[in-house]
Amino acid sequence: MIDDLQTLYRLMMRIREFDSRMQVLVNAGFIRGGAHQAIGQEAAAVGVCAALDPDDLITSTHRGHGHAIAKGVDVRPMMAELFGREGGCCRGRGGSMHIADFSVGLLGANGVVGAGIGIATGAALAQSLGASGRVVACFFGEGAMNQGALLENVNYAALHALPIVYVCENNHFAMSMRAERATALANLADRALGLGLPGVSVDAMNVVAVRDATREAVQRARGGGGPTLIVADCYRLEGHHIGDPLNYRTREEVQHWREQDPIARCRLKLAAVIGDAEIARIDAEEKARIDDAVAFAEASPLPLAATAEEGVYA
Amino acid sequence: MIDDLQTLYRLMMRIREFDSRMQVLVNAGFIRGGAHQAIGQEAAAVGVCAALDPDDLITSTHRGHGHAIAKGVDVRPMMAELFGREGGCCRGRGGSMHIADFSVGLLGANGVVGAGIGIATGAALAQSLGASGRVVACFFGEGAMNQGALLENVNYAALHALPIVYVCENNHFAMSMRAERATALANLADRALGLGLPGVSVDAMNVVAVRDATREAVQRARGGGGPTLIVADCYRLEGHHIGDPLNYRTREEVQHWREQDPIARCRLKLAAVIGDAEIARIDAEEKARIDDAVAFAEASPLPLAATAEEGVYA
Amino acid sequence: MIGQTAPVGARTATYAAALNEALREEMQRDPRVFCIGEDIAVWGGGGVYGVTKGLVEEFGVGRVRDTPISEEAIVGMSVGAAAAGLRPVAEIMYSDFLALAMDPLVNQAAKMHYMFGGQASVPMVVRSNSGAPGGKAAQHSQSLEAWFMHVPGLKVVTPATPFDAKGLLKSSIRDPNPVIFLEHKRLYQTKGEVPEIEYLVPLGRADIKRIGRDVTIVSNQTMVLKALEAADDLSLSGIEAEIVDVRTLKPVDMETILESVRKTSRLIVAHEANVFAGWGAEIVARVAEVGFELLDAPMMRVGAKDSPIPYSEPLEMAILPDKDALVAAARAVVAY
Amino acid sequence: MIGQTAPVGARTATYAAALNEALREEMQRDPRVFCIGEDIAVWGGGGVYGVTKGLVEEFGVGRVRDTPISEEAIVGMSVGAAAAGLRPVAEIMYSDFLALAMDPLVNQAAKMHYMFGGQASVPMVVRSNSGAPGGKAAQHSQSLEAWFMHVPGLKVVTPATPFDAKGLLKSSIRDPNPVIFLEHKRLYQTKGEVPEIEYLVPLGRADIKRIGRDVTIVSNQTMVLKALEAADDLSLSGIEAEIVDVRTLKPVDMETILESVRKTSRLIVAHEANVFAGWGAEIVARVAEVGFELLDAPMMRVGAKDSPIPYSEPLEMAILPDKDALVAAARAVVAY
Ligand SMILES: Cc1ncc(C[n+]2csc(CCOP(=O)(O)OP(=O)(O)O)c2C)c(N)n1
Ligand SMILES: Cc1ncc(C[n+]2csc(CCOP(=O)(O)OP(=O)(O)O)c2C)c(N)n1
Ligand SMILES: [Mg+2]
Ligand SMILES: [Mg+2]
Repeated sequence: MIDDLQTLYRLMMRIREFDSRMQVLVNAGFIRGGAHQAIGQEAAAVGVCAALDPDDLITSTHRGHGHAIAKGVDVRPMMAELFGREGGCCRGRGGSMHIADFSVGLLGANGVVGAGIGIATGAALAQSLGASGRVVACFFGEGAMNQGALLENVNYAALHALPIVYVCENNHFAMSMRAERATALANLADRALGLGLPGVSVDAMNVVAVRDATREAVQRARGGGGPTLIVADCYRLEGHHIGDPLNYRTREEVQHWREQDPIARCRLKLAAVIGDAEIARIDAEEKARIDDAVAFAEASPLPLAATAEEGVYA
Repeated sequence: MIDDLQTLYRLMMRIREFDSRMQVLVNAGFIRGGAHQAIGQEAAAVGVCAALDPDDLITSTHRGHGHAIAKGVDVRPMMAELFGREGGCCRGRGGSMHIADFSVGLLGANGVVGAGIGIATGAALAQSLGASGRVVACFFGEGAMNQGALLENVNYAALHALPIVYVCENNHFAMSMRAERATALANLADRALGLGLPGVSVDAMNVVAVRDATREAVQRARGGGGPTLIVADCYRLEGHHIGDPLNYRTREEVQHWREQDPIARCRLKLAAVIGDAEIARIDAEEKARIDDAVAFAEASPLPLAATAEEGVYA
Repeated sequence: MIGQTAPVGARTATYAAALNEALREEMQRDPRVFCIGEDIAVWGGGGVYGVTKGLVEEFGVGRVRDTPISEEAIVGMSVGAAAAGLRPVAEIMYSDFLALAMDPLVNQAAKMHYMFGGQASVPMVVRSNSGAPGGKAAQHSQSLEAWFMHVPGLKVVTPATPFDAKGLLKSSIRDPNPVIFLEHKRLYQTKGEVPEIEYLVPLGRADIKRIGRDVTIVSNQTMVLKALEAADDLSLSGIEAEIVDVRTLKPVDMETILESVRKTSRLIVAHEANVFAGWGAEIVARVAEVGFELLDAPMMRVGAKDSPIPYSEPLEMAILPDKDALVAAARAVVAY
Repeated sequence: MIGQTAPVGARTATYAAALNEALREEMQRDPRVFCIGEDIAVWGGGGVYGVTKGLVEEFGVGRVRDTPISEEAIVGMSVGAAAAGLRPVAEIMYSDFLALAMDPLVNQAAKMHYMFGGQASVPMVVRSNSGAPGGKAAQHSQSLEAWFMHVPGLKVVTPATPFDAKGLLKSSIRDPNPVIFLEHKRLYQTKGEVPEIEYLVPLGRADIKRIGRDVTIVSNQTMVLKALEAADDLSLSGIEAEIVDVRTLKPVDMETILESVRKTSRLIVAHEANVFAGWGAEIVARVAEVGFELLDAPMMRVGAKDSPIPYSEPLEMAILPDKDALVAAARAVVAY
């Protein structure tokens, strides 16, 4: 559980730096296969993970670098993974959509929209069966709200009061599909009403609000009170992926949301406490951390072709 | 649309006779593969179909003989289908779980729980695209409420205001699973709240109540007002299938529900109008109709083995 | 190996009871093992085919979990529970309904170990059953094992006898990988020797169920039994068929198959699934590639015709493969 | 047939544009045809790979329907709409996600015509794409066509060229049965001749893309292009490969394949999917059964290794089949 604003800010900055640098690296051809940025959604990732204990678990999505960093994954093996190197957290086998680090409780990103929901619910079932006291946070985009897996798993979790928090990051788009074009609900959190669990909305451009809402849900989950659906209202400030034609929204709309930038908002509050110079120091440190991660990635060897067929089975 | 109580009664009686006779025929080895009876659920099938126009469409389930009869399928080819004969409505290829009769708008029963939901929703989309003015009624058991297909399709129907009525027959069990063990909802109709459509419950031991509730939903659907979820509260008076060990409920519980028998309740009301003798005549006619259907089935030839590979493709 | 059959006088049990014993023993042995599926606890005292009978009484509702009708979640949650350290044994009531759970099985369970660079393993079993029980028509009668064979990361097991059913299920539960374990509806009530002492049958090993010199018949599940009957018939006219029960389809034991073909120079592959793109194709193709010179006659496949399974009995019988088809095929290749 | 290629000087178009033309022409021709899928209308002006470009402008949002992320419903609704008389063309963005829609495809669409005794037909197309575009890893790179081949009632189409893509898609839309139409991510931007005049390519006919006498290479999609490159290489050392593009996998045109093998006496089957239980097994098995005497060498299959598709480039390249593997296989069978 993270209480100090400075750490929250630092983690958000790390995500921003990581995903910004990635864009350069994708465009320069160092990273293949494309990638999804979490820019504008840092407060959701950091706020949720700030409410978790270190040995709590999460599942993540195709847009998962923020979740990974917030949960404590080291950016060096993350960047090496994007470079497809042996030093990557998945030894270069997974890439951007499959970042996993079981050592810090990240059970994996996922390239299939909604597929993390079953995995997270099963992990929560395991905690409940083993009475581990751990909680699972399951991230997914609002696009995944319309996958059948949501109903099946959330229904089960509600029925058995599993220790899980479902976090829907409503960044307002699933590729080109605006959230309002995807359901008939005025309020996405109402999806919970049909599944028998509480549903809450939170301003996810505000990291503290996210953390506080999650903390309540985590407490309920850990105490045997069952799951909660949190709809974290945020905005995807960049394209769906690097290279998105972005023909489906106006510059004005984006500008409106940029004014809510969760990092800028946090910086404002934090500056009042620690001053601008200290903030600039944090910014520089996080920038340097990403420089270092890129250097680490570049220095890491590519996997040997001869090992390609290894590791299909445990 | 059927308004007179006598026809409603007659159709319910036909279903009861059909499924009762079937039990004898299954036990005697005339019908293979087992079968599911709709005894206790006749008012749901008849009440819903009574609110439809003849060229409206329905999809049905593994427990589908009631829906078929209520929609107007002739019991002769139905019985011949159960006998696996060439004169069956599916020429013996489908059997009890796959009764279909497109000529009266029955787009098919289904052996996969929940699979009719997608088919019905697609059929409703076709009506909407073609502006046919037709409505689709989609039957499923309360067990199907926990299939992902429900969320995906109902969400889509609500979003596009498709002309469809979702009819969940809550007969209180999915095999051995009591409805209360399958969701955390106190009221199953609340599932609609999370999907953006109205959800209503109706006493489905009362055929007139079902018809009236459906009529309202059909009017809304036909008028472009979109789908409704109707939860039709009834009871499966017999086993899940013929041969069910029935170890999961008490005789007292069944007895309690028997006292609500939808046919007995309707008979009581009808007797006040047409008298007992007239009712006895209807009963005898429907019994005779099933005798005739069995005779028809027995006289119908078995399909020729040489034709087994025909008709895989249109 | 023939030697794996229990000694004369050993105890017999049904295939369903043998599976039930495997579950019970593994649940006793390893507290991480739990069962999850529809109607496995309350219904009839333990599952539609009795495989989970008595387990909820012994292990409680926590470890023998009746679920709502949510196949994708049953398998999806099993993946998550396995990744989190448990050993789920999921049941899908009919294998036709695996069509509802392909994503967690194929895109998640099968890939996690490799895709995450070895840090995760997914030790789970999905039990279901193949085959036509008779009169259950197109949606309750399919044999889909070929699909799973084509998925790297999965193991595929299809036992024919009570002995193998028990030993293979125990091995599957102990395996650190996702295993699709396909039983067969027509086998549950068959009986065979099942020793009282504990044993395992390793995955990836075929078993010669009958020794012969004239033709090799590779088969699984019900077709092993039909092949044994066919072999009796053929023996009367002097043709000795060797019956290889493939048992595990992935990994498949090509060595045992090739060794048999080396002896007989003739191969028939038989399964209940439709022939076209069925698992028999892989066996025939492999032998054509690496055993081309061993053959004295074209290989033949025996299986269902390419049709949905019809309801009506004469049609169903015409679509499904039977002993006579095996006898005819064996005669044809021997006469070649 | 070679003759189906357009005359010299004809117009060229990309595979994506050819598909787009097919959709547009069929939508103009038949008001019952409509498109449904994720991001097919608004995104980038028409689909992730541009196949539905401009269609929503021409036909409106009623007939070019962007859906929520609900693959099971996309296919399920298509089944219902087809049964009710329309002609849906569903798009699943990546074929890996067909795993989410197997029930409506396999248990419903494929079976309805037969199971209902012929009274229903399900004229629908499910478009998706196979293959590894490079660096998209295990869940966006699979080639799953073998699954669908094993399902009676489905047709399976896998075009390699713009010409075939257009002609086959038009035929698929007009077909009264459910068709799985698998495009390939690496082909969308390839160019080829696409005549301006209307034409159809019939389902169920293979096409000889190059004539040769020494070895037959049966392949589909990208492997056709690689086989053509391999043939150029081989030709330099005097080996003339005949390249058969199978085009439709179900029904499969065994006649054309057997005719070619009759001439060359040598067969290689190549696909991007993993070899084990892939569609090549069926072709090899069929030739082994009915063309045993035609062969002068063992058949060989070329395809992916049995692994999830890795992200990192050297690994991905090691798993996927390439031209060199084809050349080596051809040399081996010719030298046999
Ligand atoms: C099952 C599935 N369908 C489609 C896709 C293609 N796809 C990738 S991301 C995406 C949009 C997801 O939207 P959302 O869940 O809101 O997450 P976001 O991208 O906004 O973070 C789509 C359609 C996919 N990866 N998986
Ligand atoms: C997808 C699927 N899962 C499981 C089954 C097995 N099964 C057949 S009927 C049934 C119970 C269905 O319950 P409900 O939907 O309430 O319908 P009811 O039988 O009560 O009419 C089950 C589990 C099935 N046919 N399809
Ligand atoms: Mg989104
Ligand atoms: Mg029920």
